[in-house]
Amino acid sequence: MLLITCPYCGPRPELEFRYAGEAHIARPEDPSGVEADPWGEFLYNRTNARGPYAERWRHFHGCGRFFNAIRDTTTDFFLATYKVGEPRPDVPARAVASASTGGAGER
Amino acid sequence: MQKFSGLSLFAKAFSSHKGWEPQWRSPEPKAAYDVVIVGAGGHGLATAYYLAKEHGITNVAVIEKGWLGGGNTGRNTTIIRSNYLFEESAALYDHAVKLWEGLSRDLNYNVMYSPRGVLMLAHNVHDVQSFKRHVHANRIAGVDNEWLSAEECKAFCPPLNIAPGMRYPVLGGALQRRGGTARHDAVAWGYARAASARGVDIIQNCEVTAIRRGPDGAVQGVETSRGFIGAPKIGVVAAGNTSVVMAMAGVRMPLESYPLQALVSEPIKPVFPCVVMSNTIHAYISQSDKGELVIGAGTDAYTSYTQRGGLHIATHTLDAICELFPQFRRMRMLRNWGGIVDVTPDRSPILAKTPVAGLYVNCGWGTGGFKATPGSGNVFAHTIARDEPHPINAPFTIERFRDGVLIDEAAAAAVAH
Amino acid sequence: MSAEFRLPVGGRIDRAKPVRFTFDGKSYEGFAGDTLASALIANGVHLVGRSFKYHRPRGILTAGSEEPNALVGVGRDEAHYTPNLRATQVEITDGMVAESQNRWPSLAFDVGAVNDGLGRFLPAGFYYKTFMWPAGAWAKFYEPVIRRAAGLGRAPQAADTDRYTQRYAHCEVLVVGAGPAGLAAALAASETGVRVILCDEQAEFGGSLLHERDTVIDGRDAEAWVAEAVATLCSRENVRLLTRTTAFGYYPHNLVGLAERVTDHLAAPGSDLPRERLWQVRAREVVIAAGSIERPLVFPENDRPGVMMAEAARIYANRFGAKPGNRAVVFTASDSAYRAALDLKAAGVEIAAIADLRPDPTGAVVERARADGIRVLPGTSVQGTSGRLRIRSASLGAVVGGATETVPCDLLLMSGGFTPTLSLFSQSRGKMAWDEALEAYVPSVSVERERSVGACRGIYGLAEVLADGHAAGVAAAGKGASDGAARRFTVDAEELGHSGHRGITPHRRDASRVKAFVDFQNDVTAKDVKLATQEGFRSIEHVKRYTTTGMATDQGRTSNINALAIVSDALGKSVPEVGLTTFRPPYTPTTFALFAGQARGELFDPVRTTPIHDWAAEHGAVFEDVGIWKRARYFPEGGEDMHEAVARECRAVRESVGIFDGSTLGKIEVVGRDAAEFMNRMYTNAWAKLEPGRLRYGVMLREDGFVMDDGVVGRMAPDRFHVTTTTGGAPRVLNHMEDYLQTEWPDLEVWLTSTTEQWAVIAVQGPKARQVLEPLVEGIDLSREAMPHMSVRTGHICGVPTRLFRVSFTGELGFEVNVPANYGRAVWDAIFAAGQPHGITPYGTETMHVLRAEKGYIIVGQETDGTNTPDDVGLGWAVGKAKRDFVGKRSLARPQMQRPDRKQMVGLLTSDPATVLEEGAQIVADPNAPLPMKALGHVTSSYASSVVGRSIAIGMVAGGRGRIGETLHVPMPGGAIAVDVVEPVFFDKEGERIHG
Amino acid sequence: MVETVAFPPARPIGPLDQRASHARARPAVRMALVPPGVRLSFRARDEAAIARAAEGFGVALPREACRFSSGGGRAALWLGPDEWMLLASGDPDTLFATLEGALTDLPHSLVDVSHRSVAFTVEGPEAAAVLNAGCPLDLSLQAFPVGMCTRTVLAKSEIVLRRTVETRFVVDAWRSFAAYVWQFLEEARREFL
Ligand SMILES: Cc1cc2nc3c(=O)[nH]c(=O)nc-3n(C[C@H](O)[C@H](O)[C@H](O)COP(=O)(O)OP(=O)(O)OC[C@H]3O[C@@H](n4cnc5c(N)ncnc54)[C@H](O)[C@@H]3O)c2cc1C
Ligand SMILES: NC(=O)c1ccc[n+]([C@@H]2O[C@H](COP(=O)([O-])OP(=O)(O)OC[C@H]3O[C@@H](n4cnc5c(N)ncnc54)[C@H](O)[C@@H]3O)[C@@H](O)[C@H]2O)c1
Ligand SMILES: Cc1cc2nc3c(=O)[nH]c(=O)nc-3n(C[C@H](O)[C@H](O)[C@H](O)COP(=O)(O)O)c2cc1C
Ligand SMILES: [Zn+2]
Repeated sequence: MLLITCPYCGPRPELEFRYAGEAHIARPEDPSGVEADPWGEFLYNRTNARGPYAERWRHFHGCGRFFNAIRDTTTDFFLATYKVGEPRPDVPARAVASASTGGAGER
Repeated sequence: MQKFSGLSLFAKAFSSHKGWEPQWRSPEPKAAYDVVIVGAGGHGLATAYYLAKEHGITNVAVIEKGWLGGGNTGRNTTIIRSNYLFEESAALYDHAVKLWEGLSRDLNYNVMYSPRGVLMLAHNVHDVQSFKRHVHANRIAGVDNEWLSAEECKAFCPPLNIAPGMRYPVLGGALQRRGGTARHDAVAWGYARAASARGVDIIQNCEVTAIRRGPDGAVQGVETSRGFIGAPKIGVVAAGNTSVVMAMAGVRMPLESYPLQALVSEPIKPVFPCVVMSNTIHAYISQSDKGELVIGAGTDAYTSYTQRGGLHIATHTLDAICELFPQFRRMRMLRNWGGIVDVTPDRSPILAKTPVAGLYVNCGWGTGGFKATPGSGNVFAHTIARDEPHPINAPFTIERFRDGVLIDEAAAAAVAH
Repeated sequence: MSAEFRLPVGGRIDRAKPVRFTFDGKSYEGFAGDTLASALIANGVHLVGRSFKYHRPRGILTAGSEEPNALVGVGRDEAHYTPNLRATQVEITDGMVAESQNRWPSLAFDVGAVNDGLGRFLPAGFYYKTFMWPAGAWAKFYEPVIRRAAGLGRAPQAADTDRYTQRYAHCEVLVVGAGPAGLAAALAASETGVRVILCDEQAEFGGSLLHERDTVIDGRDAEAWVAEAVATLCSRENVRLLTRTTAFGYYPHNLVGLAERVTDHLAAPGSDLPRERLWQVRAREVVIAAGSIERPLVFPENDRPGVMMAEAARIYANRFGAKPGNRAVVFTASDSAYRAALDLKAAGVEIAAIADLRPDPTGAVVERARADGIRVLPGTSVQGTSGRLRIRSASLGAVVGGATETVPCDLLLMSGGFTPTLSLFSQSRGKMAWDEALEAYVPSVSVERERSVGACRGIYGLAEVLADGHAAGVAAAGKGASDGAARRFTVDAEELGHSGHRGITPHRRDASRVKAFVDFQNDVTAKDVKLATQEGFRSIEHVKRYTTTGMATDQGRTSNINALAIVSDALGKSVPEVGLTTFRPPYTPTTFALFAGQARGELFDPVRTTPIHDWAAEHGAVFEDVGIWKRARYFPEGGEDMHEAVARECRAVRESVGIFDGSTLGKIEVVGRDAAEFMNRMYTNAWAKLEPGRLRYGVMLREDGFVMDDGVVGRMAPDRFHVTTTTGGAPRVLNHMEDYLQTEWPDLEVWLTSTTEQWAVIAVQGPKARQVLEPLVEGIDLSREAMPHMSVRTGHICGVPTRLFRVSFTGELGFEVNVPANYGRAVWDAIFAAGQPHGITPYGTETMHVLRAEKGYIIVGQETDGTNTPDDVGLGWAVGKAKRDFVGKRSLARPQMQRPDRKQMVGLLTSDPATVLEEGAQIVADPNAPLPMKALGHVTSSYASSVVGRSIAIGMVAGGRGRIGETLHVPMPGGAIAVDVVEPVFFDKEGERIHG
Repeated sequence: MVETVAFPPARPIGPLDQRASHARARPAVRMALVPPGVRLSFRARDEAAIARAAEGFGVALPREACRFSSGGGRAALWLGPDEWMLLASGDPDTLFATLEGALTDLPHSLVDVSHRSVAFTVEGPEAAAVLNAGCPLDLSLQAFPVGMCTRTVLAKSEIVLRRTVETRFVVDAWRSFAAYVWQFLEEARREFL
């Protein structure tokens, strides 16, 4: 059960959240004008990255807000969480865990 | 290939088993092959085996970043069945079941295919309707699947709790008698041995890091942690890692990779005669020949490559198991692990050519591809060898998503009212 | 009558509290504080179990949770029976019933032991090589035999009745393990005032200090030091102490699962206490102080009862006052076994010899042994042992050359050195490294906020262990790290080196003929491991799976390093090159029911009920589960079956009036200036022109164009919609709406509020509906003119506010009365009373289904299965084609979505009106075609309609609308049924009644 | 014209009425129903609307996440960055009308959800421990001080949890989940006397 920092409520247990897939896939302004291939791409294709990944969560059993996160899918540590509409933050490529979730590092 | 049999076992016993040879070769990679398969899971190895056996293509390398069979093949709950709803799926999975039936003898390796019956429980009226639809669809597709009343379920699986007062009462079940289990590791090893004997090179500890494409866009080979390996045809069979490997060729995939957990209990004497699945409350259980109860849990909510997941997922599965089988409440979990499954939007696999010439992909089996291993390898080998799909896998294209021709087994089971 | 092998004094048992228990039917006496293992040893019992594969007699190897051999079944009855418990961890209680496992007919005479003789035919992986012929024989013949032979204990046969609970907890520092390292860490961390949780799997805190005889810490003997430390911790409010609590799993983001055994050690626990409690601890920092375990030596016949770890023997003598034998041979590669020998000698065990693998053992403790007159044989190894049910002798021989000597003994103590316990550290995904000096894997790079201390990171000297624990406690607490860090402990204890041995010990026997066990529980021998490498299994993961080494219930705690060494030897690779297998939870086997906790029976999942549920129950309703809701399905009267009841309920609605609880319908209040615009984008329909006071049926698609949900929507005000959804779809629909609203159109001024639970919904349907309701309603004119079909009014009913919908899912004149939920029951009662003169009839979901099917209305999830467009199910009219955009519009435009041969909804009539098709049955053109047949579609809904006077059905059929008038076939096991394809409306085709 | 028949005024029935009256006494953790009251869900992002609502309601709307303010028998709970739950006693329609009147022309949403959920107190020295049987939050006074409120989960249900004094929490559960939530806590407090 991950510990996820809601940009509104702070760190909360994963049980309160719903995952909502890859972030920054904007719905086209005028879908009807979109060709078949890019429309298929929009609907279904996902980066599914191994490493830092921009994704969406919703604090479902909390403030109810959707928000974005960058999580390293090879460690499950979050590098950042940020509100919808905010730009994707620059984060170091490798995760060593957010303040709340540890990462003691080399000793 | 050294023959395996009771007799050879007996004979070798007298020479203290000194005579056993390696089950597969561990060669150095050659500079080039006719076909490179990325991923030595069951599907990749089976593909290589059938390329050699049925299409005479033996100059094949199977390239594996870890140890063969160490992906999902080595960590699944081994449920085999073919009673899928849509005729496209039923045909694909039943092709596999037919191959399972003769697989041990074909490979000369006992994969312990055990058609002990798979019972899928219905817990509400919607389940009943949905399963009956399966039963009817399967019957005319020539796939065995029968409806059992709750009492018949209990007779088939005596530990099952069918008390009417349960939170999720058992209203009946769909039984596929030809369904069952097989020994997961033996499947990988048996294919590896048989493929190796036919000339296929299995290269372990060798990670594919890039796919090289020529000026015409067609593939030329793969970069690996052990150097470049040329090939005009590349089959990607990398299960949870498909998106990552396909991205090396510039192809974005309709896939997401999720952790899927499983667990075993301590071994006990045989008490559980079949396989029981309950999709409604997320419980999948059988008993292995060694005696552990083998239990499948759900996927975690988020994409991940960590091969593990949250405690709450296993917890949720075990509360369902305890509810269905209250006499197992004091049994104990021995080990809990995870795999990474790649899931398509319609929960059906992709077994197809790709927009890149010479590149083929076999993926998207999600939580249920072990059962398809022989059939998948068989038709995928056909697809690679002939550069066109076998009729059985023809519907399982990448383009079906763009076009909206989904084979949506998951939505078909969804509940609404 | 005191047990024969009980020492007269000493140990931490309570001699004032004798405890009687039985093992395999024989009664024994022990003391409070004994484990089953220590009590059996005190009674001279060493034969405790049979091994997995060869059924070899096995005894007690260790004194801890790593025990591979002494597994027993315990339980006074079937509901309390637990198989595979380690005798070393079971605390005896009065009346405890324990039994051995995996033997028949008895432990001393076991038929299965023939396998031992057949061993040469059963090498690792033998089953992969045989049993393949004839076809089908595996499953029918061989497999059942193999299965019966495998397994250890047996499953309980009755449902466990004990309770289990769970607790989430948070702390700044969690310390796992309460040996000297853990105690020091907990003391240091808690001193700063932060919240500390300390757990240990044993019954008492103290770890290895509980069996030290001569050790002195800060001037106190070890036991006194422990007592004082525990007392100090107890006195601190910020500390939670958990004994009998195993940290079984380390999960992401510092969540650690603890299994607390609350009552198993009590003879008569009250029913209010749980048997076990699951703690899910989220710790800011974790200190792992899990200690180390002694490694067995791999030599021929190293598995007989009476062969024991040296440290374990010391524990039995010192901590439990139980003498493990009379005459011992000690086989060692480390100093610590000398200390064990000395302690046992002091306890009255004759030490026949110490065979030391090292050519030249030196050091204080070795000298002390020599001085004590113990015969020390350097450069010597055990060549084999004898004895059937207990060791009788060991043959000792020099490692190089020389004669062998048979030494009679009833105890063989072994020590191959220590292995740090890395399980939790590794589960945390920390990286381990091979420490060449220590010859052990130790923690290297942490990933979580965690630190290992003491023996589990290879620090063995007690003074350093204590200092290490203390420093880690301070650092983990995160306060005053610099000043408090370097506390020194004065310790007076024996100095021991850390030498040891891994892998097969040298011997002069024919290696192919002896069984030298690596994994005791799974009966994996050195030969098996070597055979695996010979057969090409080079990865340690392959070796594990091929031989099953490390896969038993002890997860290879005593065997992994030895197996690794044998592989490294066989392949000529270094140990770190070979690597370790993956550690996984749980640390020790953990009860299923613990994970379930309170989620059992009625608490397994919430049961959602409506405000009218109790009325329905009182009136004999048969309920069905819809998602987690309970809905009344029908209301049988006087012995009716479902069909009779439904037929009666249907007639009542068509002829007079019926009443139905629709409260489970999802409801969403969509409010704000942009509400209509938002509705336009979310639904296929056009909303702008819908007047306040009017209703419209809405269809919602997923972005891929397939029908997701439907429902009636009322416009309450220009900026306020009352949206209804399907029962099962409510949460999904709201989430879908929120998703678009928050992430795609955050500029829209509209908000969504779930009102599903705010409103009770009472549907009153039938020609008399108006007459029933009119007298109860205030402020609303129900007349046909004032309130036409598909309108909504607010007012009062029975004195409470209502949103009254004129709407019908039955095709009859109908109303849906929405009232605040707490009034639902009272209003229902009033309507029911008011309807009595008209014969008002309650009806359930089954009747509702029939009524709507008669009218050809779809049910999302029944007619649809996630692959249907609105047009497929006859809802093309609801799609606002002129709208620029709505969710799913672009996808509907794809060519495949327009194909004429898509499955379309049609009506189906059997030629025999009495034949009711089965839902889910398939539809084909040619019933005589060979299998596999091409299905054209399937039956989605099918009923005997009392009103239409015949069976009716709805199906989804390829190109169905073009087939109206054709005859198709429904193949059934008993023969095909011919069906006519018709329009999917069976009753009141003109739709007049609805306007009544 | 139809005659309106006389009937007794409809009596409200809460989902926990029965259970609450049968609850066993356990002083370490007591559970008791909160009398039914008004709940209005107020949504707005517009500062003027927020201010006007506070004025009309008579209690400030907290701007700090997961906090509630109260006074005069009323409370305003922050549940989301544009979401407050307004609690009061009396007639929901009157309060609704007052607030709507105050908010005319300002962008907002106000919805009466008085009957959507049911509230009860969990009180006593072991209250936090009992809640932690199913609630994964840190309920220490530092992490969950008096004055805090939030939506969260309790086992398999969602709840709104609020701490009114050190040893008293108010659990607000969806109507149809209330029996489950109550029963779960009943079971959890069994071991406390
Ligand atoms: C817990 C769990 C339970 C399951 N239960 C069932 C079940 O009961 N029944 C069922 O039918 N299915 C089940 N499945 C699904 C099933 O395991 C998989 O669908 C199936 O095993 C996939 O086989 P594969 O050969 O395609 O993949 P894998 O066995 O995963 O093989 C893919 C291989 O590709 C390798 N690879 C990846 N990237 C690279 C690279 N860059 N270079 C080289 N090699 C690479 C990987 O290391 C891996 O060995 C389960 C899965 C899991 C995780
Ligand atoms: N060669 C040597 O001289 C040598 C070798 C090893 C150990 N030692 C001695 O052993 C002691 C080591 O002290 P220590 O504190 O590191 O270890 P310890 O063995 O004294 O204590 C470890 C404790 O952790 C508990 N534990 C382990 N895993 C657990 C889990 N998952 N959940 C709950 N409890 C768990 C055990 O029950 C035990 O009580 C020192 O006294 C040291 O001198 C000496
Ligand atoms: C069907 C099946 C049965 C298993 N039985 C056991 C078992 O008896 N003992 C054991 O330790 N592990 C068992 N495992 C789990 C493996 O040890 C291992 O966890 C799994 O293959 C995943 O690999 P990993 O944990 O090394 O990542 C089993 C796995 C499967 C798929
Ligand atoms: Zn939040």
